[in-house]
Amino acid sequence: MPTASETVPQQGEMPFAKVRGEEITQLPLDLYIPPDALEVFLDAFEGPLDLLLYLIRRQNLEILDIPIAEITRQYIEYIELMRDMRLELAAEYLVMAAMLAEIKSRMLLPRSAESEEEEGDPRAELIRRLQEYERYKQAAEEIDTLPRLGRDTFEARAKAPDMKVARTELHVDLKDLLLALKDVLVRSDRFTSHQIQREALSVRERMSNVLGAVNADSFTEFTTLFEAKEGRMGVVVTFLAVLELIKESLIELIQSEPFGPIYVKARHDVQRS
Amino acid sequence: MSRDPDQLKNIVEGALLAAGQPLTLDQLLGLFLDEERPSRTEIRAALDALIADCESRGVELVEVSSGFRYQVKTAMAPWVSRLWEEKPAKYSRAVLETLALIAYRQPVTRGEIEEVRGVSVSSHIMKSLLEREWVRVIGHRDVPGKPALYGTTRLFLDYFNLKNLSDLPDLADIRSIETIERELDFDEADGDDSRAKALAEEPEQIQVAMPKEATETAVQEPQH
Amino acid sequence: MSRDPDQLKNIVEGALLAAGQPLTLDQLLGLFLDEERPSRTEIRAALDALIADCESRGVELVEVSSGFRYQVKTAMAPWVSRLWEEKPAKYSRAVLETLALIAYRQPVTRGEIEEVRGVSVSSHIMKSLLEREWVRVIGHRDVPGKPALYGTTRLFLDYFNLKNLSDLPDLADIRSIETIERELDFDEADGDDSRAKALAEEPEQIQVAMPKEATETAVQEPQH
Repeated sequence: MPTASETVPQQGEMPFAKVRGEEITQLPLDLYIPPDALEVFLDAFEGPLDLLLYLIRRQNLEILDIPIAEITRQYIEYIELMRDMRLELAAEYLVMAAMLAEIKSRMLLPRSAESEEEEGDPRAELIRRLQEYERYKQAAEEIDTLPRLGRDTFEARAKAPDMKVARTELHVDLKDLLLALKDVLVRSDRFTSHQIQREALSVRERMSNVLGAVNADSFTEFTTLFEAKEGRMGVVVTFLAVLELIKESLIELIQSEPFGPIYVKARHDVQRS
Repeated sequence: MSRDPDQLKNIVEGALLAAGQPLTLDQLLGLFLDEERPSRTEIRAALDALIADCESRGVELVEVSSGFRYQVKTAMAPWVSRLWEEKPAKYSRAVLETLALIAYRQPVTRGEIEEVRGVSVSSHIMKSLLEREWVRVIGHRDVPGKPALYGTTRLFLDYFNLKNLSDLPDLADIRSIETIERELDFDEADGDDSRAKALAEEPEQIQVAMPKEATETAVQEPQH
Repeated sequence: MSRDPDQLKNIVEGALLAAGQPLTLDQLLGLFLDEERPSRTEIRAALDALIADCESRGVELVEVSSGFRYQVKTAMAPWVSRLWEEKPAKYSRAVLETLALIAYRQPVTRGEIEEVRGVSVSSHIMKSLLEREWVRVIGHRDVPGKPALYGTTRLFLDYFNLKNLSDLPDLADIRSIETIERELDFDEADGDDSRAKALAEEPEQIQVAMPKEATETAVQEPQH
């Protein structure tokens, strides 16, 4: 439980209302309430049950013991007063007034012992509702006093250490990759027009490699793209790759003099990642 | 796996403070790889040791609904709350009463809340409770109109420092006419004034408080 | 004002842990009302005591440029970092399709991938493939806009246990995926990794695309 006793104002009595900044610590003994306070007064109640509870409690009465005639008189006087002030009164207040009047009249009517047994105390339902309301009203007050985050207690945190958050890398199956490709193929006929053949795939790989080996700023000697130990097939594949790259305008060949060395240069600055 | 108990304690402390939100026992276990994973008993022991370590400190390690968390002790609140210019949100009685009814009577419909409170519950109130994620719709009553049934969330419990609903303050008993007569000549004056204090702390929230006599009688209430 | 030094320590500890960011000495002094405000020396002493308290704990109190803050000790990082580990999920179809197209049609621009897929390729997809280092920019096509040309990397080949791109199944075979499933033994119950291994170990089963010599030469390649 929070014990914020420091913050409790040092005063004899709590103000029950503030009217134009002035604290009012005592309710007038009669029912008269300064007109300015009425609206505030009404706002202070959470409905007719709350107002009734207030009327009962301020007279030190027990709910089970309510003098229905007196409470009804007081309640209706408040309601009348508010209506005179033309305050917007929730319909529930009027319904309660009617209910009280009805209970009062039933209490006044002489009843046979029989019917009393049958119907019980005409106040019973009202008492039940008042008690029921009061327990939740109290519960609400108690919830309000529970140590609350951001008011009475605060989450404690420290800076996390510098760390590489291990990215759990997603697993991909080659099968999934192929299935995905198949989907594309099914969707697209574009592959049929220039279907990539087995050799072409290898040429494509070599194209990537050649492109990775040259750049736009300097010349790479054509012959360095080939490696004799790759054998004839390797040389052919590289050569096809170079031709394909030229065709796709990705590289250009430069020969400054007849029979001079041939240089390869990327058409556009090649970025390496 | 044998492990320095201090290391385990330190890992748990570091994780709870770095997380900045409650962590469950399972989440704490999840910090360890299979081969180094301590048992639940070991983690529990580390938590207990950490709780004991807080005794004379400014923070405490508590278990709330969604797990364990470090929090600043309420005794420090008057100073620590000055870190923020904004005053913590205050909730109107209408909000608190509606929340209390949902907390204690869940699952409950809006109609049932209105019945007890004797006034209609504004949509605004329900909306703000739902937005705060203190309350959620947990179903619909199978009656015409299929009204939504409301219940509270873990966040609600976390926010109010509760581990579960049974930690809520006890509801006052409904007393029958017979019991009251026995009680009437029983304890008059010794109420706890904490409620009166709570009221006094928040005068602007409650614009009108009870006059003194009324407060005192109300104070006699819940005995817990 | 005379004050319990423990209380001062606790207030400072609570404030630093609640703030979630470094606090300066002045900010700490600002927590106190004039009449109760400790001296700078007292605050400093409280900080020093708190620093000493951390010696064997999982957190430490350090002074950084913007003030004092608690931070989890680096030694706890391996465990604490697991709080933030991403939950393994799956790559979307779009990512896989894009990757497959880059593998088979490299060097290829994003526009060309979009043309084949019939839908646009989000930057997010390209980013995740580039971050995974399965794909890299190997150049730019010399057309207006100079679009980047993408190709696969060595890491890509390694991940899928391929010696080179020609180990990828032939496109024609993909058209009838049933064949592939038979050939790759996809229906086997064993794990994903072993399947990838099986792929690599049994090249003749996957209908090696290239004639033998060519495959061999390709192996020596890419030196990037």
